[in-house]
Amino acid sequence: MTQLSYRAAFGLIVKRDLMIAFRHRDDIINPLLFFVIVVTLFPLGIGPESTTLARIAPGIIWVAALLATLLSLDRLFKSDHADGSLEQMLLSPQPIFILVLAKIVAHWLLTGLPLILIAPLLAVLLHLNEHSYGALMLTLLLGTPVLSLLGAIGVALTVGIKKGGVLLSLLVLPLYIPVLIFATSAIDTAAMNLPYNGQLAIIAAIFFASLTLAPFAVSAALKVSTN
Amino acid sequence: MQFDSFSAFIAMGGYGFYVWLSYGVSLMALALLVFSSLTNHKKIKQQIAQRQKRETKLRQAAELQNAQPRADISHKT
Amino acid sequence: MNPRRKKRLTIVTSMIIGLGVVAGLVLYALSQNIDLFYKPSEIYNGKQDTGLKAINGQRLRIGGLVVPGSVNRNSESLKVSFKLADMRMPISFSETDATVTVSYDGILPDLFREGQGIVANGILVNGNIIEASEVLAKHDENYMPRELLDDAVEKPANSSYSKNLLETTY
Amino acid sequence: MMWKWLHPYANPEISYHFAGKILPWCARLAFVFLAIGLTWALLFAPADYQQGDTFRIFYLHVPAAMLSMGIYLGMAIAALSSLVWQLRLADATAAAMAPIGATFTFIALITGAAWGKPMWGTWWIWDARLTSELILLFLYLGVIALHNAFEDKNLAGKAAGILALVGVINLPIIKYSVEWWNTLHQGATVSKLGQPSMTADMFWPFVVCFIGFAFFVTALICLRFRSEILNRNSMRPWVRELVATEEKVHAV
Amino acid sequence: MLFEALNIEIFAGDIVQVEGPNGAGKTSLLRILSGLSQPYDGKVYFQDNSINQHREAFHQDLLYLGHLPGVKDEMTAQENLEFNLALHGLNSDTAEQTLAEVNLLGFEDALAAHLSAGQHRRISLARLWQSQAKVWILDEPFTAIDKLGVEKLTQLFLQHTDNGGCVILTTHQDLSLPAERVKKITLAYRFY
Repeated sequence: MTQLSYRAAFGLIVKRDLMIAFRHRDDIINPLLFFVIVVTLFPLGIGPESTTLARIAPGIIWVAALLATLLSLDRLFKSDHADGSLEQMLLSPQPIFILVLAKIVAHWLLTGLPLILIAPLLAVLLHLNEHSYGALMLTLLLGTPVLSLLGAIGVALTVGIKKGGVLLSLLVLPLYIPVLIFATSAIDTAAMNLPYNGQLAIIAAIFFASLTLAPFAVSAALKVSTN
Repeated sequence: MQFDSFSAFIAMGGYGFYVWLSYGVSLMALALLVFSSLTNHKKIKQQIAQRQKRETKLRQAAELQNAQPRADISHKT
Repeated sequence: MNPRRKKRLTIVTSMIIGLGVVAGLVLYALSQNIDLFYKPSEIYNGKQDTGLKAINGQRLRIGGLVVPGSVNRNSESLKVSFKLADMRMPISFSETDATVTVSYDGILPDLFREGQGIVANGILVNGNIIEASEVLAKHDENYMPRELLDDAVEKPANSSYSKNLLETTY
Repeated sequence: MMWKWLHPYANPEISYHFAGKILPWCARLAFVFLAIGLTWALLFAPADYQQGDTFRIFYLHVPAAMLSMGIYLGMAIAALSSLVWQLRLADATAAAMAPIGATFTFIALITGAAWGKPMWGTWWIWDARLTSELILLFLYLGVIALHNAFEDKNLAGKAAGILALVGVINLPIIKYSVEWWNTLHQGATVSKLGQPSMTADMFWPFVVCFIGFAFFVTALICLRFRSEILNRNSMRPWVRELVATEEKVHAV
Repeated sequence: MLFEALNIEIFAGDIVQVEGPNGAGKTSLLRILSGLSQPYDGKVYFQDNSINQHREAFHQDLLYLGHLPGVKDEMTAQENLEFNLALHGLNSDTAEQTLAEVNLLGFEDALAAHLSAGQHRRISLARLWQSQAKVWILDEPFTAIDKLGVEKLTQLFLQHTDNGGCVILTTHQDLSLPAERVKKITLAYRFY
């Protein structure tokens, strides 16, 4: 019997998740649509005054990205848990954290990446300060993987619970707060024409910390949930 | 003693509202916590006792059934 | 080395590398002095480390000491304006200090006093005037009874600002 | 191996009775210390030169804030030892701590707001330390909610433990946020125990209050720990016997 | 708590049938044996190693099929099988022939969403024909399988055990195997 290399196992899962998602395109498009609609709601609710919008634009975009990610988290383990594939993955001779990491990467490719691509467009609608675009893209690039990584922990903990939806947001949103604070602070600082490397470095630190530790937390949580 | 009179003590140098708000809310929160911890403890004991009673009944029923001759059961079916 | 060991080694090394990167980034971030504050002198000369200057109409946060005698209250409304100077140790004010004017419409906090450190959020207008939307008083980490202060009457009102406080403010 | 040495103490029955023994003593000591400390704080401690009598909130706010973080740390350590050494008692301890920590976090937030209004001019300021304290409250609530969501309390303990450990990353953020951000919150007064930047007649009532609250927390942890133990071991003969005898006592 | 003081040893060549009424803990026992669930007390050993400490080595030699087939609706029958085989490090080139073994010839390209429950079950059972694992743990493998399929599976079990494997299964049907080949564990519903 051949032992699968880590890279092969990783690739196998990513490929499978991407294939499933592309056969079920709604799952990709709906959170994105939600993101766009939430962002457009703010000018309607607050009024079209451009200075006000410019001030709150970083917050709006980030909060909407956060909620859109939260909405898409269900896909991460829920259907796999429901049809038994999660069990099979946990019983495969591959290290669980590799499988988990692969699923998270696939999730980010399907949620985080589209959000990043569409964000500048929405920033234009919100009159974001022109100094802030770079900061917006950089924070999203470093921050959205963190959302997928930390979100996976929440999903893994609640996947066995029948009414886990609201609980999931209660668990995950507090974990998202540091990213939100530093990301918006970075964008804000950029708007004041000040350097924002500090905030960016902290988001990067959070990213690497969650990249290293989250897969282990998720595999431990999955073992509890499938027990 | 820092205060000359009881009313001065209540007034807290003009900040009475804030001081007494803090102390009041804290006291209530702690009292609630103690109360809920005590009732929780009692409830768990009650639940265990209840389950014990139910199981005793179940066992008695099972023993009763076993004591009856087998033929009885086949009659019923 | 058997493949099992080798795999385990890969995991351990990648974890160590990951956490090392985290530590490096945090250290870098701490050295970066994340602040959204401008000192009054920085309004004129630009930020100390970067030389960036605030432009008119820009939103900013300013922190400094209220210059004694500069507080100007409007008798009819809540409007108030005062001058801010850089915070320094020991506390002193001189004519040559770079000052900015903060105007504010609202109720000032109790701890707002002349010679006191405050932080204001607002918009820079007209080079050195800040239209504040919010004024917040900073209070220090020293607590002492009033009598003790009275004993040391000759001390200036705010000499109790610790060095630490000044450093953490800027 | 540490856990082997710990093994006799990890017996649920023994620790149940042990917690029962120290509980009344902690409760008594808490009562004495809190009575002395709070009277001292409210009546005899001098008013602050700048803040006047609002300073008396300090005696609630600071112990509550310190304990809220201390309890979270304790909970995370318990969760970690439960995951590493499979100690079920550590699980029960962590579960017992969560509601207590949440209450103290709540108190720290409320007293902070009531102190902030007259002093800073606002009930609430989105400053790093306050925000982190609020996140801490959310984390506590998440741990409690997750613990309640599982029927099987052994699984509940494990799941909540993982969440508590993930959330522990928040604690250093709280601690260093004052340095990271320039905030309105003053530096830590009490941490410099060698040379507190407050006078002795203000400092001692604080020490008494803090010890009182610490005993209070210990007593509550013992109480809730006992409930958790009973809940997790409800099938064990010793629990059945214990409950049965207590029922009889009640009946008489 | 479902059972206490349970001590079983299973050897190569054993076919073990776990019996008992609903709620007696058959599925729980199988999940504990496979390492999916943790027992409240006690340990499971595979070749003298605790399965918790040598999880990957144990799972290399384990094939577990639970109540849920683990078949994705969005993938075709063949893709499902290929993925499952690949995940266990098995060659997936012959997936098409294997599907023929479980009577799914002609359904290779059909999305699993369009297939019946019995066909889902067969997709997951198809792995048995390719498996090189020594331990097979099967929870109700015969549900929704027709008579011919049951016969074929039983033959496969015999072949597997003859080659030094072992099978642990639950089923409500009687196995059409010589009695001396099948060991039985009977779990009773526990009254307190």
